[in-house]
Amino acid sequence: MSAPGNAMDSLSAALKCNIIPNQEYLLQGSVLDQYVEVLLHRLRGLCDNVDSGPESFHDHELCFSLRIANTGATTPMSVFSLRVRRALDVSDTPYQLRYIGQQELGDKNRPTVVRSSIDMACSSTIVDFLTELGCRVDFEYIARGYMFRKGRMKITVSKIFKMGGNKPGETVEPISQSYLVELSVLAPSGQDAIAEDMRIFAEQLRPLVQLEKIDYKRLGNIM
Amino acid sequence: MERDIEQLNSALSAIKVLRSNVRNVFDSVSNGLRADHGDEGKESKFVHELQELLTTVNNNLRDVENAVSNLTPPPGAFSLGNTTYLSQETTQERQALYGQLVNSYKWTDKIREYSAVAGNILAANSFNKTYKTFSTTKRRKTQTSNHNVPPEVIENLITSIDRLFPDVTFTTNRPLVPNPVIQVSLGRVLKAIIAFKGLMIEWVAVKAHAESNDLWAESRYKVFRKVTENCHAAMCHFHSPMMPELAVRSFMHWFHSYNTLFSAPCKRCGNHLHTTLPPTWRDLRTLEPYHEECK
Amino acid sequence: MSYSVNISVEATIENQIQEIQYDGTEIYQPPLTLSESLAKYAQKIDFSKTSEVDIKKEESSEDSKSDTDSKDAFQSSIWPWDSVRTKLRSSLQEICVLADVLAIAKEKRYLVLDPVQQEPLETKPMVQIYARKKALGGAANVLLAGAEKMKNSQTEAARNRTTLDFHIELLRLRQNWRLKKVSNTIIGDLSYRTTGSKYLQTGTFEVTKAEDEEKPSSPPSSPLPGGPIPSKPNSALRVSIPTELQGVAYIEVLCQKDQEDLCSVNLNLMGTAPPPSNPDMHWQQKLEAAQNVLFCKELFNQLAKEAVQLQAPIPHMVVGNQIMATVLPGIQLIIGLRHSTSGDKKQQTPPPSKSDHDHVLEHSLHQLLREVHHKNTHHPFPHPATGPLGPSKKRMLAGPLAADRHELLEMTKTQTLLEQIVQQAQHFIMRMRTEYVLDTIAKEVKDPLISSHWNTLNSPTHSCVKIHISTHGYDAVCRTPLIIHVGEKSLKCICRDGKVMNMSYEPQELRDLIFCHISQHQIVAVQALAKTMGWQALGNSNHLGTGAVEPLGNSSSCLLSSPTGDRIIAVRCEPQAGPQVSVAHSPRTDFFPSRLVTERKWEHLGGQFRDVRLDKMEGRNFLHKMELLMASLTSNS
Amino acid sequence: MGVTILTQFNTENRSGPQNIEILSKRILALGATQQGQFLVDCETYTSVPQLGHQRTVHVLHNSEQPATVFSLLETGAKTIPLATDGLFDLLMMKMSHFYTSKKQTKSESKGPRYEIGDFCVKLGTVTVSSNFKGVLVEVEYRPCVVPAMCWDLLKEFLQGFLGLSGPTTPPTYLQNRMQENYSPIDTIHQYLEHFTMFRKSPGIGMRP
Repeated sequence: MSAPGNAMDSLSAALKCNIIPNQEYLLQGSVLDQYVEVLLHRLRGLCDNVDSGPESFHDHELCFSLRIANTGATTPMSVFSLRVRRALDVSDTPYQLRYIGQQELGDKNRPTVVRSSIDMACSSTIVDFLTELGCRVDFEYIARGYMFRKGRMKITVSKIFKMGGNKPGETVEPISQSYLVELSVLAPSGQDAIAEDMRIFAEQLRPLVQLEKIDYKRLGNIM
Repeated sequence: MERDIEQLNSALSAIKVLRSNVRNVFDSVSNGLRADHGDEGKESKFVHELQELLTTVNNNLRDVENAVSNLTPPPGAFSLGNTTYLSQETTQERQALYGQLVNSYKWTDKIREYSAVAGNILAANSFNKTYKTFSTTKRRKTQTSNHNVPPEVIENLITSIDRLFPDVTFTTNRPLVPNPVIQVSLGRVLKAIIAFKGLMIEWVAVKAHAESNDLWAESRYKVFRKVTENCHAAMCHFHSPMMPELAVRSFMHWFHSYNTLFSAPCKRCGNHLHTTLPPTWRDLRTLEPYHEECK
Repeated sequence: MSYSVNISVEATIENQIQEIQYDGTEIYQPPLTLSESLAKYAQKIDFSKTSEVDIKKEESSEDSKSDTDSKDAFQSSIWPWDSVRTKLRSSLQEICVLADVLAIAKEKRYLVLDPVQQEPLETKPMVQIYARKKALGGAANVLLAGAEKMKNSQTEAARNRTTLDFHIELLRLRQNWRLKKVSNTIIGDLSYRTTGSKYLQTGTFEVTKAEDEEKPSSPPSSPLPGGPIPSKPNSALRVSIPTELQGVAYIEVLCQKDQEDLCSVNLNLMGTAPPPSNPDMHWQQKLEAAQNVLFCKELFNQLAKEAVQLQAPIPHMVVGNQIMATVLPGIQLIIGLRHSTSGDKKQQTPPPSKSDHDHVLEHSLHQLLREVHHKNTHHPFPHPATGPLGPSKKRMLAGPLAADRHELLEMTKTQTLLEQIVQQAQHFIMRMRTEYVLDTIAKEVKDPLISSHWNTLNSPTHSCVKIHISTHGYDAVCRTPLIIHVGEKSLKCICRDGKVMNMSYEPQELRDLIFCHISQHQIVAVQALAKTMGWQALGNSNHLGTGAVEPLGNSSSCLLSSPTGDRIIAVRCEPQAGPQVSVAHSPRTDFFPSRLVTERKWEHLGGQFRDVRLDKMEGRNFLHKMELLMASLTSNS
Repeated sequence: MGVTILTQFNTENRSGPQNIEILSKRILALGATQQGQFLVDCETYTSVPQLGHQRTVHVLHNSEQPATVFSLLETGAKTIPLATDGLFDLLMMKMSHFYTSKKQTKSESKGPRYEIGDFCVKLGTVTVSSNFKGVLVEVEYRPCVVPAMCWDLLKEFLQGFLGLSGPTTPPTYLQNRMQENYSPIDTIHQYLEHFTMFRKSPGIGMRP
């Protein structure tokens, strides 16, 4: 057995070898409540291993941000946002901490949104930890729905609920009359071939749901 | 019985003391003033003496009362039903009958008492050399099977044992209905997975709490592997085909003594560790901890 | 043309929509150019009508003319210039025409006729509906009549022949198998790829309609009951399977001792397999057989790959269709792929060594591969849903719960199929050997009874047997329990006092151990019996140091004294030779004072031991004899 | 997962390697086998002043739990532990705007790792920014999870191989957690305690 190396060294080595899946390829869309059954039915036909029915999930997500106030005219305000998610329906699962970087829409030829993502499981002290770290809760919501897989692709069909009371699960009300549909793959950077697979898969869900690259900046302008 | 006699004796002696002290009082009163009271204030001295004597009498009286109250009242006369009228018999030749009757009654009573005691002692040290009985009368009694018992019986047994030990938690699951596999957590020390065959323990695997519940995988820790072996030995020891419930119960009782696995030192050498193992053996009768090498 | 246009029609301002796309964008027709619209309007002019009017006019003029003609005729006699007038008139006409022609030729203003698209005619909806209804009704009648006719012929055909319809067959096939249409052929897939197999060989088959050449031989018009055709349950569907998947295959697993006829196994391809597939087999059976062949091939391929890769102390051998692995010294596990093609018609009698074929191990091999398939496709879903796909739940928790090295290593550990089957085979042999040893000892040794209880629950590589040594009629007095764990390559014996003995795979070790326990059981049982008889155990030893050296184990012994202390019994029990009993009397019944021993009391010191010839004694077994012996010595004789 | 006791071994005028050698000889004589090496390292990040009052994040790795990154956040009032996947380091890099690392306090303890029965013994040489500071002995009894249950047993073991210099009372960190279930983060707490002590102390025995 060789001497264990420094953890940071091995991490940077792993970064160099490009084996850390830190890129998320993403397509998003939505479907109205009344058509969600049709969509689920189609997904059952398209995805792997749905003989036992689709896997459901019920998660609670908190969105934190760490920001430094504008100190001088030269330094822009820097914001660093983190998401914490936990499963409400399955016990003894870890909390999931997520950092999602700026998304690159790319040009028209690129079929999906690519954004850097650091994804890690963590212990339940994470909420306290982040709060004490100086983070603020921006918003929180509950997502409930189904997920599917097709090869490396993950498809989630979820309904987003507003948090009613302080406790999750107390009173929740849906945000809209539709379901959010996401098609995503987490891969090491440089594996753009998967994006093409995603496009083809998304094509198969048309016209029930249009999975597209969503530009949040533009959405922000509209609102 | 012993205690009753003791109390009776003490009550009698208390009465004796009381009597003698009362007698002293009367003595003193009858003698009146004596020379030893001296001249000055002889009355007051006499009165003083009398008072002292009376207080002792008082105390003695209290003692007697205490002793008497401690006594259990005798259980009255033997109620012999209508035969009591025999004692009022006036005819000459029948007058002795009652005395004889009471005597024979006492005699049979004692026989009953002694035979019960003897029966208990004999049952404990059986002279039976085999469980099989060859008498034709008993053959008709069907042997109850220990292998094939209704699930409720086992369920009842497990819940009754569960109630016996508050720091032991039982979780039952039944892959095969008449043969449950239970998981027994002994505090925070260890857990055991026990497979039953009917009412008999068939397999035991002892593990740390964090390990898997697989019945066949061994624990990664030496100490639990050793305890597993010892559990198998105890399973052999307590095995009793005639009284399967008792076997399970006594096994669980023995197993419960492992809650001090890490904290109790060896009874023999007084140390915690021997070849890096804590005392893993528990005596089958006294449940005292010993090292493998010290037992 | 039934309506007249007296109203002028103007084009709508909006352009017409040509097409609406799925995204909702509308594509307009380009607006008409001037000439196009002119043409369009021109087309709307009903020339025939105007000509009709003209004709009418002409008619009327003709009428008037005829009137005039008649007048002329009447007047001609009275007007002599008539011919001159007509001539003048015709010449005027000629000149007018000439002038027109000249004008057209000169100014080039003449009419051109262009083809114009006819606009869809808007008819009254009710009329249309009636018309269509009638037309449809007519068509329906034709179809119904045709269908009736076909149905009749169909039922007749069905009555005549037992063949099923190709399409119904195809539907059935589709319900159970994966099919797709590639140009004109229907291709099916019977591989396990969709259930997680990663085997490269394809399992495609082609579906065709059964050849028609058979049909003429049995025309529906000539039903021949009892003919050759109904005897063959024919299918309208034919599946053609690639040759390498044809036939019947199975995996043969056998455990055998060294150097037993190895080659004879090799030669025979046909085993006790089901009858060879004939071309007339139903497609379902045919496909199932082919699928089984594919499965067996994959399994064997996988095993062969592993056999080559694995670094075993005694290397595994892969020869042809056979893998040989050494399980225990002298014992080999042979896994063979037996594949018989359908062409091989002649049945060969299975060689006698085939009877060793282990169905249990074959079954577990199948199970193992299916487990691999299942694992390939059934990945756990992450919770919460944003987690990465792939790692198991345990691995997901490893970070936050701080799993240590050992646990992480355990997670990555996987066993190959061959390793697992070798382990199972090892255990299988160990179990067989243990069974054999216990059974033979139970048969050989009659005096203490040896009963063994195998556990009902066991794993493929671990089982357990409980052994009870007891004496008939004295089972309540003494019972020696033992637990033996049968593992893969070793045995472990646990006694009731917590002693643990580990043994190797050699069955002799277990045999010796049981014999040692039998001899110890006898000694312990005698002492327990003595207690109930009121005798006193003076001492005992399980490992006696005195006496002849034992071939195995140590002899054990004990000394018992009678309740009054005047008799002493010594028992010595050897694992091989069995028990020996000696008796001493003290004091001796007759005492003669000598110069050395002057007083009788010295005789209490114990006397000479004399051997008891147990075989001559009354009694069912050793303990019974001992009971009788003690009873006779206790009496105040 | 077991209970771990971390104790300093007095140098007694011997250099670090000598101490390690003596201890290795002793533990090998008891019948232990060496099972590779171990490494515990600690890096400390402090918040930038714009972020309000100062907070410190200690990020530790323990080669015994290779898939985990431990972090302890000290706010002054309380300490919050966190255990995450290995990618937490990546996140700390991303947060370099807010939390900056103090390179001169990078500490680690590394050395041989021995296994003896259910015990795991690690002899660590402590360096703070590659200056030798002392020797830390870690003894883990893996089957037990409650410190109160096995403290006597551990004490006996420690004294058996450290001699009189073995600890007589549980580590201060554990003293009011004796009845709680022990978890790997508790080991990390003990290491951090020792590292902070070593950081404050001037370089004893500068020989590496």
